[in-house]
Amino acid sequence: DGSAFVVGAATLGSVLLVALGLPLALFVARQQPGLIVQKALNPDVHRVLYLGVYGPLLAALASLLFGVPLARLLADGFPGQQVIESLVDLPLVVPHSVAGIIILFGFGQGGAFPSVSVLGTMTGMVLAMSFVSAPYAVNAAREAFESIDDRLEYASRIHGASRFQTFRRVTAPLAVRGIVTGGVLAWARAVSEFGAVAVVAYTVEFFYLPAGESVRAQHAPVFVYNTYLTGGLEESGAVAFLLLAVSAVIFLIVR
Amino acid sequence: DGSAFVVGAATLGSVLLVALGLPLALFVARQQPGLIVQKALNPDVHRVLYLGVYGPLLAALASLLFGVPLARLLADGFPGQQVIESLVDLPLVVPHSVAGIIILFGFGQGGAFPSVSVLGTMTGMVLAMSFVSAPYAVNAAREAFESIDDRLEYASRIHGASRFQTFRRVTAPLAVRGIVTGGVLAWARAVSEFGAVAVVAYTVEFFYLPAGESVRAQHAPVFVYNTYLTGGLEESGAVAFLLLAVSAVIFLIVR
Amino acid sequence: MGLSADVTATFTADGADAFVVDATVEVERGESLVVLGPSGSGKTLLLETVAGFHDHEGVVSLDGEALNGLDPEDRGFGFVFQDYALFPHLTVTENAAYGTRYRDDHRDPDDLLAELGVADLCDRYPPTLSGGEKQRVALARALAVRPKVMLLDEPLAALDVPTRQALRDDLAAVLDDVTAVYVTHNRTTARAVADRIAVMRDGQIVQTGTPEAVFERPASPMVAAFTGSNVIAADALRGVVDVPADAMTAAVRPEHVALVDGTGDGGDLTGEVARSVREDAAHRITVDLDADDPRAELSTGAVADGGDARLSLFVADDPPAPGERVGVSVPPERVTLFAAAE
Amino acid sequence: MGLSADVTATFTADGADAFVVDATVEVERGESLVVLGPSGSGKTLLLETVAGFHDHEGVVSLDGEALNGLDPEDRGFGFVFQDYALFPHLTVTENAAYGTRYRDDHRDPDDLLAELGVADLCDRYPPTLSGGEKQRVALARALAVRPKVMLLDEPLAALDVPTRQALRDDLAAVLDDVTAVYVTHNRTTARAVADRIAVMRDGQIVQTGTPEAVFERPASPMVAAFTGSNVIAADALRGVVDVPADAMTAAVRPEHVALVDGTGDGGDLTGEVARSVREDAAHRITVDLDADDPRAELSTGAVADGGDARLSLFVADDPPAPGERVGVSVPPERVTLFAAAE
Repeated sequence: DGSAFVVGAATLGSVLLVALGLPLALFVARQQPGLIVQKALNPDVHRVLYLGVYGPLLAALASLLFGVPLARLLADGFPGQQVIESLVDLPLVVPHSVAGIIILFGFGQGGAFPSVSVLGTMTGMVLAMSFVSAPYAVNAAREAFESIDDRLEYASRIHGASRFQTFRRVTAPLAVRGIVTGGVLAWARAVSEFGAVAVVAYTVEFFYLPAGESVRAQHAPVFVYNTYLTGGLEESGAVAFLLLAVSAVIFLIVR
Repeated sequence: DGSAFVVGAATLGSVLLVALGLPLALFVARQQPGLIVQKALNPDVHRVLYLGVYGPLLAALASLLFGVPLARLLADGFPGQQVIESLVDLPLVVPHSVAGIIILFGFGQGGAFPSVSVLGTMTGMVLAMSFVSAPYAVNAAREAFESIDDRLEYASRIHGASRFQTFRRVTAPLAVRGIVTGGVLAWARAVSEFGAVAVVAYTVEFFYLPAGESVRAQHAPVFVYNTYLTGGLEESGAVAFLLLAVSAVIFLIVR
Repeated sequence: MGLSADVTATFTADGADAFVVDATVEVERGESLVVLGPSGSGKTLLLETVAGFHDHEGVVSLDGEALNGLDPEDRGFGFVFQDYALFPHLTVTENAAYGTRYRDDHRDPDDLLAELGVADLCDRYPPTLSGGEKQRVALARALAVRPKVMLLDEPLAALDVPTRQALRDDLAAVLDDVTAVYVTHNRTTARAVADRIAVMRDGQIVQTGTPEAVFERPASPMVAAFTGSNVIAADALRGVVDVPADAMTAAVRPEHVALVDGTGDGGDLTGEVARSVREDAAHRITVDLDADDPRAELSTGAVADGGDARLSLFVADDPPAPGERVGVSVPPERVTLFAAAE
Repeated sequence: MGLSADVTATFTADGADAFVVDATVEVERGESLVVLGPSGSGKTLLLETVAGFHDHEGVVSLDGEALNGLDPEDRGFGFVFQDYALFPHLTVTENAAYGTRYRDDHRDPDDLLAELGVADLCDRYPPTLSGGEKQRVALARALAVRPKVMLLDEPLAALDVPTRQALRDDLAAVLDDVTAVYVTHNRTTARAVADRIAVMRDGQIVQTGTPEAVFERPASPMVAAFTGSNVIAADALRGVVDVPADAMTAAVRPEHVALVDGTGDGGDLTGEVARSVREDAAHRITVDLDADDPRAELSTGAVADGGDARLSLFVADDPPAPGERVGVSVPPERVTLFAAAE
């Protein structure tokens, strides 16, 4: 009876693992090495991969900069907290293309800041990425703060450290792992975002350090989609493979 | 010093809340009620919303069916667990359009199951949705199982209940809340998915219960994007508003 | 002068009723006050409120100067926690020295660690220490800031019995000339440490006095039971004590009850030995008294199973066996009577 | 016949060294064996291994029949946990009756709840109960299946002192004719409950015997300290005991040490009172002996702060004050000598 239970669970679980693992394995197996090498040597692809890491990095840093203090306040608790929590978590359930539309309504033409242009700009792309990835940074940092025993902060303060000194000497060192994890999660989420970026900033102009000049490119998932539409599955597969390799590296950092 | 610290944190946090809340508020404020009513009465939109809830529901149920047993095994621990964990979490960092490409490589033409057609079919859409949403179901269920004190299961077994009886009388009742949350999270994730669905199944044919016949439609986020491309921001905004209302309801269920 | 706290604080947890702490404590300078109470009586919340960790109404003052309104870091206290609360990312020395950079008047943490017998642990990190070692380091951290008042929250509760006894002795020595508030549910610890004891229940102080006064003259059956007295139906003592009509319950400490020779012919009361348990210093004998009219039910709060006419007592040697009939003497002047069973 | 377990099990936790439990215990039918040891000695892991919760090597057998290989549910045991482990989604009655549907030979859970004094809690849910009430329900749940062996893992550790004493008495009565393995770090509980005691340390049994044998004749300084004996430098007793050259450490129980009149002229040893602490039955007096050559350091494992020439003893009345000089008598036949300080 006992082992039957385990076998049953393992069988059902295996179906899921096949559904997740098999396409991945076939995807890797069916790549044409020549095509991958060709794409890997293509300067256009270089720019895309550069942008695909760099843009999300800006978004993740912004998420941390503004998200960690908020996470700290949420961990302490305050009146009306639930409303703020809902607002923070909302982007998690907003359909990705709708998120893009919302950004355009908020910050695009006729939006809050007429002097800031978001449609097809780097600003818009980072905004869109921050919108979808900030919840990850806030929630991970908040968990990190909440996992610290209150009494450690009590012990610090009663023995003379101010609130700020306590944060610097006790809270921050103990939470730093969780905060970094949150940053990497936000980064990964921004790298993977397609819908919101496709709506807000299909193509952007940005300063490309290796060339020392401004160039135009697409966010990597958008570029994969574009390649799929214009060049077909094989060609997009090769680009996707390169992007997946980048994602896998980020993934390994997360773990 | 103490209050300065809180004020500083609140200020930085507010920037994030503005970045999340302002576009949402402006998005709602700038809608044209007439256009929304018009879209809400449009049978095409009805089909899209129906599909946008129904497809993800299938994906969420599949994620639970195959994911909960796996979550149970992961909570217990087994050799080689880390590899399985990585596989389960991988879809979280795979860029959305790449996920679609991977599904096509795995199950599309020349893939694992030649008799199953995924490109532009309901099967493909549910597969793509399951691929991106299953990790949420597995992780939430796993957390639910792990939060149950081992000793409760010990207490059940030592007093005569078999492994399966223990699962039915102790583990499952205590974990059911977490499992349901996982299902809703997976549902929400599938509702919001755009990239993978856009690649695998831009338009699908499905049995539409209200009309009692098969019809063709797009997944809601794809439809929003399509409307944006063909009809402009205003019109897509009205559709996005309706979809956002549906997402908000799901969101309230999650909380 | 000394520490004086008269506070009211309300605590709410999800899904539970609000818990109100409403207590007044006074501690003379150099005195150790022990707050004794069962778990859930609000002892820890009271201590944390005095420390400034929780919003409250009322006044906390030290030598006449109001402290409420001040942040915890400005109150000049030291605090020892039940679960140690050492900083896991700092070494033992760094932990002990933690507060010294904030207080000009401090002690050398290395000296303190040596005094407390943990000087050899200097460079270790807290997760690698045993419970007793951790609590010594925590004690050094609190003493290093030369606290005006030491607050201690069940510092011995998480320790093994031998470790607890050794540290209890050291604690009693350390607290000798320190103003301290010490929270515990352990009556032996309370007696070892206290100059005065305040018994707490349901967020309120129900009795304050010297250990002698609280243990010998408990103010209620709950205090009597919690300090280790026998709590029995007053009727069971009618033979030896003048029991007024409204007295429901009587309390007498087991160390004042004595066995007398023979099967009751010489004793004031007779009964049958129910149990004999060897404790550290003596055998604890439990005797079921022969009572004509024992009350059927006696709820004493802390001890639901107190029994109606059952007395504990201690004998050093040759304990009677269970089932033996014995005579028992109860000195009338040691009995406390209560009007209601509470 | 009875329960016999000879097991080896290895436990690994992230980032810690593997912990090995390698122990043999034998329990006669109807006997209560107490496994006594400090926290971290592996007592609980041993108990859980016997119950079948962990993979292990070796044999667990009951009345000669091997149980290892059987699932926990097929071993016929009952288990009481330190933290109660009641099912939070089931009522008290449902908890108590949990195992009855799986065992044909069971007792009426309602009767048991009544016997244990918690019949009035029937329809409540565990989270609303006090600690003592929870543990009574957990006891009923275990007894309801008429277990062939009761396994108890520190069932009293989480309780207040008065609650603990009341439940300890009831437990001792319940376990009277039940085959039981009872794990605790509390020596008083061990003496109250045990027919035999096995002392555990670092995953191994270091001494087994009757309570009398283990408490009076400890096999090592660690056992001596953990059972409450004085552990001192053997040299400090040269005046009263014939100390062989290789004897480093001596143990003597405090209840065998007595004060003698005068400032030492009549006693075997002299010293100064360091502390006097009132415990339940008597005053615990700590005396620093006047020793010519006390060993500077004595590590006894459990009590790092044991002191080199410091003796505890009990007096019932009129305790001497700290600082007073006293004479102390130590009966030579009560002293246990150890070759090494371990």
